[in-house]
Amino acid sequence: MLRLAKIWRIVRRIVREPLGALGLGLVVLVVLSALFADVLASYPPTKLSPADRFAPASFQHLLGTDHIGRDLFSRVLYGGRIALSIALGATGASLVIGIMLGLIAGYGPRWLDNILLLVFDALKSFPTVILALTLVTITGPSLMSVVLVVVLVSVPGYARIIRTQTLVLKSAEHVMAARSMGAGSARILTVHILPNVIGPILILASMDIPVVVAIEAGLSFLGMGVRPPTPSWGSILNDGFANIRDSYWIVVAGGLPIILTTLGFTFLGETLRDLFDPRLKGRV
Amino acid sequence: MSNIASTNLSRRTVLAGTGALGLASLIYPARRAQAAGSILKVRSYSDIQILDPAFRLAAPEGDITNVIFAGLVVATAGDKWGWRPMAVETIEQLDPLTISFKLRDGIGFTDGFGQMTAEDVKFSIERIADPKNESPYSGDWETLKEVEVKDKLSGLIHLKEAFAPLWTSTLPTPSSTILSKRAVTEAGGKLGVEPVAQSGPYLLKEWLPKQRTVLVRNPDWKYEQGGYDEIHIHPIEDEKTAELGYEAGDLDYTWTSVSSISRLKENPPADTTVVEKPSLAFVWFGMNKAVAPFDNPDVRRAVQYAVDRKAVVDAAYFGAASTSTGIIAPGLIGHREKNLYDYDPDKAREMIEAAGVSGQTVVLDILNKTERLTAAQVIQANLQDVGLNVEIKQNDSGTFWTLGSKDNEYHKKLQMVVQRFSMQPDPSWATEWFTSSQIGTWNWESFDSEEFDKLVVEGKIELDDAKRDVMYKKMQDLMEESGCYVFLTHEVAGVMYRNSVAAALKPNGEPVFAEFKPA
Amino acid sequence: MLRYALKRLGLGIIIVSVAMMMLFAMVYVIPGDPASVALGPRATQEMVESLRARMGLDQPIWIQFARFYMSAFRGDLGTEVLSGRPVLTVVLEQLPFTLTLIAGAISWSVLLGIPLGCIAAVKRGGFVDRVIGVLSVAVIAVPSFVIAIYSLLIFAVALQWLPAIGAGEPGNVISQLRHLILPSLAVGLGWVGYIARIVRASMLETLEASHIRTARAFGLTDRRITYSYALRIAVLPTITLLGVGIGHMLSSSVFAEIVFARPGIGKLVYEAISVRNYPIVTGAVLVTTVFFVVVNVIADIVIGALDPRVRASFD
Amino acid sequence: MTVLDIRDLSVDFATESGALQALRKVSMSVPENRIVGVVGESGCGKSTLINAILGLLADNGEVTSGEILFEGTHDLTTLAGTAMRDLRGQKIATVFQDPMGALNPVLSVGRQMRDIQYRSNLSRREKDARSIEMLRKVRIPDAEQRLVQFPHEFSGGMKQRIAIAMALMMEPSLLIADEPTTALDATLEVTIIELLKELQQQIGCSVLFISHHLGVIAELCDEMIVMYAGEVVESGTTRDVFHNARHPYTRKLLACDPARLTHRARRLPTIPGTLPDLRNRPEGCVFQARCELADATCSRMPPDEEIAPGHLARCWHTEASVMIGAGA
Amino acid sequence: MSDDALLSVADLHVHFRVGGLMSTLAGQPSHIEAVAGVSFAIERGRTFALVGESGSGKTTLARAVNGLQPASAGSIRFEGRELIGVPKDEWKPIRRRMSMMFQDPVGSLSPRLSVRSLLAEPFVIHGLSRRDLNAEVMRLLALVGLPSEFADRYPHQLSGGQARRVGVARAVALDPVLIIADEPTAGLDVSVQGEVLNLLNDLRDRMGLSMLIITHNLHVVRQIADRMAVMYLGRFVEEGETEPIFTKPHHPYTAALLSANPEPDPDKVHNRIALPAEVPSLLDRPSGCEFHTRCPFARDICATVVPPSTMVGASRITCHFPLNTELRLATSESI
Repeated sequence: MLRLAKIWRIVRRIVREPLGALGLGLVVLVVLSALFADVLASYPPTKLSPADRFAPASFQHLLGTDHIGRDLFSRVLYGGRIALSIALGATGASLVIGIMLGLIAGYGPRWLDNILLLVFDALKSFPTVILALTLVTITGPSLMSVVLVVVLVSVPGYARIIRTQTLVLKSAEHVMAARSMGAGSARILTVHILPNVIGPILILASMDIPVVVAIEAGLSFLGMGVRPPTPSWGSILNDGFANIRDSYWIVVAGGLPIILTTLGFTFLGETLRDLFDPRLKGRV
Repeated sequence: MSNIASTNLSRRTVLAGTGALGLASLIYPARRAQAAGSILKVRSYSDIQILDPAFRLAAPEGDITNVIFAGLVVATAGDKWGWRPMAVETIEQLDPLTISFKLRDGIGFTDGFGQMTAEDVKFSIERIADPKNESPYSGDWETLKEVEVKDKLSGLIHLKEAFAPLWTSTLPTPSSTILSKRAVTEAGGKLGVEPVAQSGPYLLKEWLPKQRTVLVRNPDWKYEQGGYDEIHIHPIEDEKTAELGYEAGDLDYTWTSVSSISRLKENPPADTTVVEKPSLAFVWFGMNKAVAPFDNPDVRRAVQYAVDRKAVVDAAYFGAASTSTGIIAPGLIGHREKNLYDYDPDKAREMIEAAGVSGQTVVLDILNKTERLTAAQVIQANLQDVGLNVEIKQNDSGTFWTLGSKDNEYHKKLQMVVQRFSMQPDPSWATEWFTSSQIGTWNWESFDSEEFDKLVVEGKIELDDAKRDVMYKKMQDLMEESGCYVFLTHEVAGVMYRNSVAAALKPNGEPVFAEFKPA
Repeated sequence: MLRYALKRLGLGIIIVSVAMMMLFAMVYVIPGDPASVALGPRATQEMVESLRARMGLDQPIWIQFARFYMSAFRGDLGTEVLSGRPVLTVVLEQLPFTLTLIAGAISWSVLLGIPLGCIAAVKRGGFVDRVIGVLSVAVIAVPSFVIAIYSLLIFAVALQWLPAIGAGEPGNVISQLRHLILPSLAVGLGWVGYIARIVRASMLETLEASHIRTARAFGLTDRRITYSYALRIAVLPTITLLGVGIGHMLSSSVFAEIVFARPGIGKLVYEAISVRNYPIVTGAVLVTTVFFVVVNVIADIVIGALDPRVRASFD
Repeated sequence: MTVLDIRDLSVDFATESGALQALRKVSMSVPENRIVGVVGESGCGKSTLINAILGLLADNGEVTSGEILFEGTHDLTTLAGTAMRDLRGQKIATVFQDPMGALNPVLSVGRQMRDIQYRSNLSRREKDARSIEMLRKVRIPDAEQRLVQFPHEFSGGMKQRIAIAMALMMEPSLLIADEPTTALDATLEVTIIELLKELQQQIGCSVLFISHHLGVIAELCDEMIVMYAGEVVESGTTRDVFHNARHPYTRKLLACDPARLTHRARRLPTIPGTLPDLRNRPEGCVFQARCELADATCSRMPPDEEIAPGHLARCWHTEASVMIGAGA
Repeated sequence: MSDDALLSVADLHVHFRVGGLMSTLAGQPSHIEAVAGVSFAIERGRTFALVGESGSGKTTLARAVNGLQPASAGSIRFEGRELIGVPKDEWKPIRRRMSMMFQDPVGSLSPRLSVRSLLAEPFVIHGLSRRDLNAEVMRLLALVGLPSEFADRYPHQLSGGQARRVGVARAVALDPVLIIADEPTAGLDVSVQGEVLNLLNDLRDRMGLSMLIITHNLHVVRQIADRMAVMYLGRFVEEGETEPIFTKPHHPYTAALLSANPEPDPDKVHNRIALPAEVPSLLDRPSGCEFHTRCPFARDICATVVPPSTMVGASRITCHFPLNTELRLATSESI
């Protein structure tokens, strides 16, 4: 009960900011439409109907159809599920791994810190796409591969931020105080460090969700995204690019949800950041 | 994708990956008349890596070597497959095992390598044929005995056995290109990316990797003149990019993606001719009889009934291509009139049910190309309809072409595949990959038929067209009878060029640079 | 300073080594055999074996890596087996195109991003600030390949203002610049947003610093305080961001190079991976990681030059 | 003449939970050539007072009443931006508490000292000469060489001297020193205080010196005001206030200072209770909640009782208050 | 050191590593000695104060005693047990007997924990959670004079003085015998300082605690400490009973510190010992007497010869020419 009241208070604070309200609205819209895709969609997302291909937007097909006559509106709705599950799954996994590695690097012995930093830097020095291509070539295109790519790409960033903050907190007085009382490393990390570093990173992660959607779209564009006929926004875009000359609406159908989701999460993340952690303003 | 193989290698070209990006992309020169007066700007689907005809990697290289080096004969443009003499004044088959030739007197090599002689012919052809040289094209001359030099300009080509594809897919390809013996020897037996001793109507003037290759008219070439002073060849892998580049006016000529043809025809860019060419390529949907559940002939047959080939081809090629009856395209010896098994979902459903595989999930491997994906998705829907779940696995070209290789553990798991091979205009090119000895190499369906194997050997040495026709039809019957194959299409090739260009195309749409002219 | 640079470079060499080790490990497990891919269907087993030997693929992976690394130190990245051209030459041929692309992208982002960020910070909370804020987020949000596609469609195909494909006439600077505009915009537009936002944020932060209050208390003009005192500090994070951003731009350039059929490292690697042309992949990735590391060292040094505090901590 | 004369100044801040009255009817003056100390504990409104004088109140701050007369003519509360800016640095100079953050870290000290002379017509070289002269005055060794150095290359004490040099460079008529020694060690603190005193005499300016350190005020200042919860509770000459404090808060504050205890005490004196909530000021005396003399009268606003000429205490019980803290 | 001393520290050294391989190769020292040979003892029930300016090593010394900072040499005996070399996992019971308070009253409380959790933490850490934690929390709040509703507040909702009380409550939660308090009054207004010092004095009397106080505030020392030591560059320059040191400082540095304290009396005539120059860097310690660069009384010998540690009166000092030994009057004597 208390929690609900707290969440409601936070929501009210977010909604007070115009951009926050817009962001929250968009996110809610995307999440709901993904959740209720089966209710809202009038066609199965993978149903082929070559006879209806390249139909422009109409009442039958709100966003038109693609090159094999699939209803784009339905695909966009179901694509939301894919995008959100990749975004949440991959971001969640990256967070867990990144936080763990960051805590280890920041609090653990120096040599381990050095090794981890080296690995992070090495990973970071690969251009993302090349890392992604190499990985997807190894694992074959699939939802898991996309998640793996995202994890590899984002873990170093999270881990580094957590590490830096852990290093700072390691010598903070409240941590010293806990140590002086005899608290072990596990307690210090979980009780005294983690709660103080996790807020900013969660906000940053919410702002990374659109990046994940973009990575998925980019891999699909290179034919290395999720497996067909899975309706992902990236693969809709890819189909759209192939037919952009005469059927612009396919690219619009694929691009619009990406842009809206990105804007939604970014605005929401920013509002949260400004409300709860103004210190973070310095980073994008 | 297609690739038309301008050489034997066509398949390998596809394999090589660049090819995988698409037939659509061969070099299709086009010129934009007003733009540069006498400059033709064309697109090729891959950049050059090596300009030695004996080691060329992909069709775009063959298209270039065909104009900067003189071959004995060269393929001509037109709606029928044909050839004309290039380096030779005369060439004729004296008997099944002997061909005589006489070179034109006056073909010179650049860079001071003198005049082309019969000695150079002997050197060039034997170089390709000799297995020691590891030319991937040695098969083009697989029955060569030797080349006999009679005098400075004439000689005889002696074969060990009759070789039916000689006049269709060996001589009119870069495999008959004549290089300077001295130049090649001095270069260490192999030419690199900078050609020496060029001898054709055009010379390679400049190569900027991944940017363009510039050909200029060879002032010393005395015979059939090219239509342009310069030809600029831009390597553009992605066919959609090439189409957009064409529309933006950066190209005069390009091969289009198959999926665009019908829409481009309906609504062509300004001042443009869009043509559709029948392709030699063949696309099929295969099942590996070595792997369950396709080890059961009834399941294979059921799938043959289950696939709505018309719908598959229609969806994948946007109505531009029609279904095929086999692997040998119309117009060639051995083309079949009709299929043995076709769409009958009710029968299929019964057989699947009877075989007890209903509800199983099978994996369909494809190359990550739009058309293949669409085809696979329709097949997926078709099979779903009769009770089989299909998981589509897209592979990049590097992975795809090794899926069925016996070096790759995956070949033991490979269940279904949508495949596309391309070929030279001789039926022997289509069939040789399906022999039992090719299992674990290119025969991914594990199709094995002694009769088929025997016919493949006989078909190559039989010179009588009528007899060959019967043999090759039989071979395709055997394939379809096995249940391993669902023949889909021969595709079409789409080409567009400015109306200011008179494009010179082989029957399958491949360009003949030397014959392009301003309209 | 020099010592710091050397130290950073030393660390850079280690980072590059680790990165290359990872790459070798990854390449090793990629399915597909480059030799048989290269030779095609008619290759005999003997031909494949001999090519594998020539490519060094018959050796265990660590020997392959050690060999690669030893010769890389001598500046030899091996030869491309099929064409026989030195890998270094092939890579360096492509490098300038990617460099100009990235330079173009950086120009967009700096020339537009910094002024926009400044304006937003100065007009904090106002209408202009909001508009810049929303636009920044919007351009960050759109994937670069979508921008590439649309700009190609609009400016090259529909309007025909700018060329669609290639890198321009060799030797013709105007033509090359014209060919650079759209691809670099595609790569750089998102960064305009990033830079604008980070400049705004660090401007606001700097403007609250106590030395700015001191400057005000001494009666310095707002203009001088904003553009001379605050901006100098506020642009520092931009440099770090751009240093790290080079990696992202290299990624975006793959798309831009594909869509605009432009030569460049990104496309080179993309194609090389798909045909398992490992010497090119390893060579190009080596060159880009070295480039990335060097750029970041330079970024740090530039920051040092601009920020004496950092300079002091170098020693 | 009075350099600075503040009359009935009140400042409010708009906050999420209502208006916060940071200053209430503050009156004080800084006579020419005198050092006036402002003393008070955290939350007493010292910083707001300075910011109000400098016209640097945060955006949500607003002067709701009163005036700040500078040199008898300009009312700083109504002065336009540029006019205010012309006074700052020229006529009114400031030294802030934090020597680490007060200088721009990326500009050399010489550049910053030159920049603040931007109104002068001197050449660059002459400006630098002036800077060097000032650095010498604050006893920075090797002043010429140090001009090109950056703030981080100086120790905390030196930075504070540079800040003083910069503040006094334009020979202002008023120097505001906001806790300039708080961040420094005791041995440095005394040298800075002595330096300030010496320079003040040399230049002949007035100083408004803010500190929570009674000892420093006692040593340095001629006059002082005591602030509590945004009000001036007592003001007068330093001697009057220290020897004859009449506001209960002042007396308690003085008693609390352990420096006054020369022998070890059983119990140290304290001031029980907490500051009132400034969003919700009590009617009448701000100190009543913590004052043992408080009675019904205290719920009315106390007058500024004149104890002696120039010695004021805002209290109803200035007679009784002498008993407070006597025991300490 | 008497054997019944609760804590006795002998010749303690603490090193910090500075610079990397490169600077070591360049011949720069690779370590600084933050604490360089310090000895003292605290008897049961007594309070010892460490005084020094920033960088003198007093905080490092305190942390070394608590094992938060590894010592590099010397001996620390606590309740008869040698603490140097105690393995990490055996510190826990020791820390139950010896608690520590840190400088920043608010910052030393974990920001996301309520006062209740903060006060319960010592019990949880030491496996005493079977006790009635709520009762313990209430007991502690009462002990430090905070109302019980404070249990549900968070650190940022506390004033400095309140936060300091919570810190004190945590420190005494498990009935330690020694409290190490780093600047217990830093950041507090004078009126609040007294409250905290009174509280500490009370608790010491009621619980029989010993205390080690680290501070730069001499007035605090005088009010609370029985013995004191003055630190300069990581060493003691003067150590002894508090009151005599205040009345008759022997080391010039002590005298300078005492004289540097402005007193709240406008009529006071100041007779200061001014210290020229800046504090030297630990990386580059002066030769001879390390104070000679700033000592107004330095003579030639001071620059070359390290002064011995001698007893002058009840104080142990390190100076060639101690003050107040004969009839020389205190330079700055307060009253």
